[in-house]
Amino acid sequence: MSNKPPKGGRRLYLDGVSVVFDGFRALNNLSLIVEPGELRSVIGPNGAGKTTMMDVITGKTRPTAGTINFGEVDLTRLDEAAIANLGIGRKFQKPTVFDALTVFENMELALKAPRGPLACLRWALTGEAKTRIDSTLEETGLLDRAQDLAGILSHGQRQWLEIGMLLMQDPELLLVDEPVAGMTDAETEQTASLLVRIAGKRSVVVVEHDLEFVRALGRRVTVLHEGSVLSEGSIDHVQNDQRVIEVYLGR
Amino acid sequence: MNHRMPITRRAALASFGAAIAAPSIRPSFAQAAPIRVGVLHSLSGTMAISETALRDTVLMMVEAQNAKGGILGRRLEAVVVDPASNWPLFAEKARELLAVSRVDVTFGCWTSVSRKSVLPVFEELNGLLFYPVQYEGEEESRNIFYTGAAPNQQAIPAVEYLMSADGGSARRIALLGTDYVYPRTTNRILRAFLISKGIPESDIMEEYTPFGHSDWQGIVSRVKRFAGEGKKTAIVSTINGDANVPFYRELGNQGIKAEDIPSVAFSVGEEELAGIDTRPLVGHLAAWNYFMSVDSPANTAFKTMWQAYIRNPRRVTNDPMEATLVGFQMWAQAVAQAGTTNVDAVRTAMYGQKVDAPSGYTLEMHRNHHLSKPVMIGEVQADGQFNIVWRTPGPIVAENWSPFIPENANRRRG
Amino acid sequence: MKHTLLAFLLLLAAALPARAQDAFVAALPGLAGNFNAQAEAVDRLGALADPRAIPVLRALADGRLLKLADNSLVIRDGTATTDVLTGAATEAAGTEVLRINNRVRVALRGALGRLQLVSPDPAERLAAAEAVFRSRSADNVPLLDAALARETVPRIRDRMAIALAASRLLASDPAAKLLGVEALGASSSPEARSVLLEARAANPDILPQIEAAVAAIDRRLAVRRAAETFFQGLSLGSVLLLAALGLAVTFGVMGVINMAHGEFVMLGAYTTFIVQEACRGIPWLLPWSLPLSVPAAFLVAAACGALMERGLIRHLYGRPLETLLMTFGVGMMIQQTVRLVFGAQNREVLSPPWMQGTLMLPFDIPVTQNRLWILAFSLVVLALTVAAIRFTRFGLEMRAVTQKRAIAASMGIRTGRVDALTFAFGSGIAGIAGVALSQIDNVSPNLGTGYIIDSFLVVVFGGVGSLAGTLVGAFGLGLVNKILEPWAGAVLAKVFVLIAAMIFIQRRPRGLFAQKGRAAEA
Amino acid sequence: MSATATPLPASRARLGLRAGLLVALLLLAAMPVLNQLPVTHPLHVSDFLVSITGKWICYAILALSLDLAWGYAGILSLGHGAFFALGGYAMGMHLMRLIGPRGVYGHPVLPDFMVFLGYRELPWYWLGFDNFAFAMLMVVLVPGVLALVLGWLAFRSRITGVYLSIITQAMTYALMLAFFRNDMGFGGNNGFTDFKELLGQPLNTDTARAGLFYASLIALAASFLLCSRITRSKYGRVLTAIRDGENRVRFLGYNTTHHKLFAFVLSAMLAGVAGALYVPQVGIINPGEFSPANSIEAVIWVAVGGRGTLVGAILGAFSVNGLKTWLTSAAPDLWLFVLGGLFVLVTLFLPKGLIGLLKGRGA
Repeated sequence: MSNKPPKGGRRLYLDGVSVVFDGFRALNNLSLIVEPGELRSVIGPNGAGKTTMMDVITGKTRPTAGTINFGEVDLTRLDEAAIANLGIGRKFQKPTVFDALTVFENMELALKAPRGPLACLRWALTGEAKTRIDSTLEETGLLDRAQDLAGILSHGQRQWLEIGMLLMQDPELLLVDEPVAGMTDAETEQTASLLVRIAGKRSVVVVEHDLEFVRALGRRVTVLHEGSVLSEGSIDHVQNDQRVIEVYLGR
Repeated sequence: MNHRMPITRRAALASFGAAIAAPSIRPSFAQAAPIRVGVLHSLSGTMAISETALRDTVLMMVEAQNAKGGILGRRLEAVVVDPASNWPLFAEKARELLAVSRVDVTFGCWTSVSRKSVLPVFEELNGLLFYPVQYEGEEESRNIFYTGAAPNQQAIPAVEYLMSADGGSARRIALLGTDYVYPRTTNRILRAFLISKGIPESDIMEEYTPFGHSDWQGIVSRVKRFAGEGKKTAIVSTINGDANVPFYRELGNQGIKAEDIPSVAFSVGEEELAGIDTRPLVGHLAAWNYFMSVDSPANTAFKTMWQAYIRNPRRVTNDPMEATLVGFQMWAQAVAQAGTTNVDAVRTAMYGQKVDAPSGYTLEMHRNHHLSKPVMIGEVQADGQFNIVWRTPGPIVAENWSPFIPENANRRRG
Repeated sequence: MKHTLLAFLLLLAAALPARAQDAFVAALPGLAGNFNAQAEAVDRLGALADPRAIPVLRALADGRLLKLADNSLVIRDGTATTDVLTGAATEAAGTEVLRINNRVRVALRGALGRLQLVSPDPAERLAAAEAVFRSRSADNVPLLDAALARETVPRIRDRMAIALAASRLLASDPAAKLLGVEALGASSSPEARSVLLEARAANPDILPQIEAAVAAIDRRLAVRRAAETFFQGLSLGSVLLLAALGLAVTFGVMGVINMAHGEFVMLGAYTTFIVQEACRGIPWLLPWSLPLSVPAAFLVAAACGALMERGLIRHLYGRPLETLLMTFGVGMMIQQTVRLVFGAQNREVLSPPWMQGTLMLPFDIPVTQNRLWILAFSLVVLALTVAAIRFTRFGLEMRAVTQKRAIAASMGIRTGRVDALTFAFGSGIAGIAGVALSQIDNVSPNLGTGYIIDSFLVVVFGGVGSLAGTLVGAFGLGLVNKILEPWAGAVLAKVFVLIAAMIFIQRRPRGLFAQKGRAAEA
Repeated sequence: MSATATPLPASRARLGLRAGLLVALLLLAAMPVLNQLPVTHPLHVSDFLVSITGKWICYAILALSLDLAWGYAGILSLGHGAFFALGGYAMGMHLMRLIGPRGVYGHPVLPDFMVFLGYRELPWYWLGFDNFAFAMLMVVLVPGVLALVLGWLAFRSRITGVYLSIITQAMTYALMLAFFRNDMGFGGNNGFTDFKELLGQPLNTDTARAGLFYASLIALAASFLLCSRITRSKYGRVLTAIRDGENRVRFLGYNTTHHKLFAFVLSAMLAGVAGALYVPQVGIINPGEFSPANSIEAVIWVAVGGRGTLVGAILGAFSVNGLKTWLTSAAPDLWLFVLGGLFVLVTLFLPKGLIGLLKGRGA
């Protein structure tokens, strides 16, 4: 516990977290620390508990046991919306954008602003907000599609829209679940550089299958297996870990 | 399901015409516009079970009247609508009948609430409604003629009978009813009546159930327990239509025989019994102003005509049907007498109108818009008919404002 | 049997003095008089102990006693008529059936009871003991004493003893009265309690003993009352279970909201009616029409269900709310069709003899036969449903399709067929429920409407997709309803149950038997 | 509204619909005037048509409110009839109090049904209803509070979709049973009838009828504008987003419970207003209004018209009710087939309702 967080940033701290569904342990005494500004990759075979880990951090699933703190705040006591407002954003594995709304409206919805019903009712788009949305659209390459319904976007574009929405929330910690699934090589490269750019200002946790992509990110890697940490370190370190090779790489 | 009749409809109608009234004139129906008769009975929804038979009764009467040459040389034309057991729809349909179809008279309604719903419409548009069902009284609209019984023409004589030696000398009464105004008011009147006869409050049980109640186990066993307190007990039932079948089934299955705890019902007639195996119920009672088993020429004609019209020799008649028929005949006479269908003229002509009813009595329409009616007590028979065990010597005048409701003293007149 | 009876009657007749026989003849004309005269005549005949009175009184009770034009009385037996006095066959022309009322019926029961106390038929003796008990009179004491001395069947002895005790209470001898109070106090019948309470006014001198006896009965009755309430709750629960079971399949397993479910129940009830009418032509089959209706109702409702699934519902999979609206429309049409075909009136479905009346369980707990049968029936239907889902090929395919449709399809299961069969199966169960409901409710086009909301609530309350949940949910709601009913009234009890169920569902949205895990969240 | 006002593909059709709606509103507004023309005049509108149109306008408000909850927020309430009925009861209580000593029994305070059921004094929950402002407050407050409590419990527990529908249905069913009880002090099955006056105006006059008609029409227009303002704001987009992916909206940091609750309560209040305007026009309110079938019917109006579009809801209310009025007289034995068949056909072939059909043609 010697690492003090840098000013303003908060540390994600999971200790002894377990989740049990009907006797099946999805997470088993999982402990994990993500420092402010860190970019962390999480890998692991199917059923290792990667998505469940995301779920317990974002409040979708309540842990059966264990502590989850974000800075000083106990996340296990909050619901999804409160956790999101705390500055933890999440991108889902399957892109879930709102098909009945336009790309711009999707972004507007995600834009950091008061979230109450009355505030939304009174909401008027100011120049500043529009500039922010436009610049993020630019960054994600969706500017020319701003007025199209999200429902008619291609798969890759939907992934980008989702990442764009994540950025609009201006989160302190981003949880990104398989961001490059279904992307072309070029898109994958772009995504990697985007995530590297983001990290530093914010903490990022990337869950991914694609080892090449993880290697491209080039930061600390955590390997999950059967709901707990199997190995942790650089990509080379974990790739040479005998246990990791057995359960994951060796197959 | 229809059973073909050996008698044809036409023959039956002709015989009815001969039995009931004037000699038959060949209908010519000159150019005169037809007289329009509105029929405002639910053909769908919960009340269809009771009201469809009344629709058919009116249609039969219209057909019979036309076979006799109509009224004032004009043909009768029925306008049927379906208010679908929906009370605001009753009001809407009433307005439609009066304002759009411009009917000269309407026969309709079963429940009190449907009548209450259309009453302001009939008063506003000065229409004429014939209401054929027994009800709680406490009403007297100049636009409605009530041809069913008021409480004193049904409930009170029935309870008097239960308390008599012939009825089993009951000294403890369970008042069971469906929770709506007719049972509530009737039971309030009966309670006051019983107390005036020296029955203490503790010997009266009152219990209400929702419409269409089907689980009577608890209540019937409570009645059994109530009856087990050492005094002769009887049930007075104001249970509404649909709930009666499960109620009587439970009564039969729990072995409550009429000899032990007789029950008298005010809403159970031949139609309701048609859905029940009556063998375990022999001896239970109903109070009405007419039973199908009445032996009178008018009734024989009525039954023949009905079964021919409906093409089913087993179809039953009941009290509200008879009330509809009486109302129709009186209205026809009143129109003939007034020489017009104008509502005000017909209303005046209605007072004092007399009809030899199928009940075997001559009924008269009084100025209180209610009929004088005989009261009869019938015992359920194994064949689903009633055996009349008691009847008043003559028709009784309706007390639509019951003397047992003290507030009636303050009532505003007119 | 007939011979012994005849011999016994002759014996009894021979033992009587001639005077009594004249009294028999003298009492007869009263039977043709008004109700008052009838009751008196019946009483006199009952007191005579003349065996010839038995067939006459029975005929009067059954409406088979006729009066000829010349005022002589004849008994009708089938098509034959015999003269009461001479026993000769007569012409039935110009006859009038003698009608009776309740007062005469009460008299008849007493009279027949007295006459039959010594009958060779145990069933008759039991009925007689019951009748004599109900029409108690001090005159019955010697009669009962004699009968009791001869009686060997314990059950009849018990009833006779209570009847004797009740009659003793009316005797003038104080010692006999106390004996009666004691005997009645030892019983646990509500009728005995009623007799004791009635005797209070006439016997102020032995009031404490009477009160003590009543209290003793009350203690035993309290237990019985609780058992009765419990049974009533179970019975209501069984009705809910039957109504909800089909829904537990179509809604619980398939996720289809079928608002026409109640109409399938109603179709089952009408099928029962049709089967019964078809059986009318074959008298020996009539008592079996109800069991025959079960498969018929299943097939009819299942066929309608399959038709509806293939024709309409399958186009709306994945759109449960649209399905809800569409099936509501279908329900309206089914209801109106039935109304036009069968008429709006109730149809009469008879109860077979084995479903009528009350059965006494041990400890004198009365349960009505029809409800007991329905309770048992509901459990059998549940067991069969579980078995069909667990142990048959169809059940296996059904579970496979509902859990992972694509994989099931890739394994060669024809998912469309399985969907249709599953829906037909659930609808068929609704039809079976209709057979049972025809025994306790109206067979009318509106039959189903009353059950639909309760059924959905039971399924959701119990936990969607869990038949065990449906079972517990149905019986739980039934019991709570019946426990609340005595103090809240029937309406409020139901309102409370609805509110409680709503609150419960809000606390545990997945119901009592929740399916847990990630699969349930999908 | 905003720079991003969405130019949808079918916007020309939408514009056409708006224009059509305006024309329809003007035509409706002209009805009571045309009613004053002599009966023989070709443009005369009958009393019956005016009164029945007034009723349909109230239904249209109910349909709008339901569409806000269902079409936009995805809350399929099968108990909206309950809010409608509660608003109606609040108005009914006011009208009953206004009868005063003109009742049959001449009691200065108690309504007739209380007199003959033997009430000695007014139950506490009837106090204040003689005051128009208080009664109008209750018209929106009672449905609003019920929606708040029910919605809070349900949305907090994340009860959605079919489960929510069943719970709302159970709610209206429970209320129906409760209001049927005479001991509740709401007149039991008979409910309230025989109203005399409102705001000093006798109810059975042409003036009162026209007044109520215009009040309903204004309420409809106001509701439409309100709903349209809501659905076109960012809040409206949040609702749409919740309808299509409530979980996702939560991860964006929106407390969806609050958002849904806001819409549900507002919707219930609108339904209450509709009920309050309905009662004096039909002259009766009784527990039958709580019957689950009524609520389902209202949902069907919206489905037939086209859920998720405000014009569709209004169109549905008018067309289904018009059809029903016509058929219950023209084909009393068969109207259930036609209506039931219509529901089946619409759900199968017109998932976007009549409005989808019109838009499809316009595009």
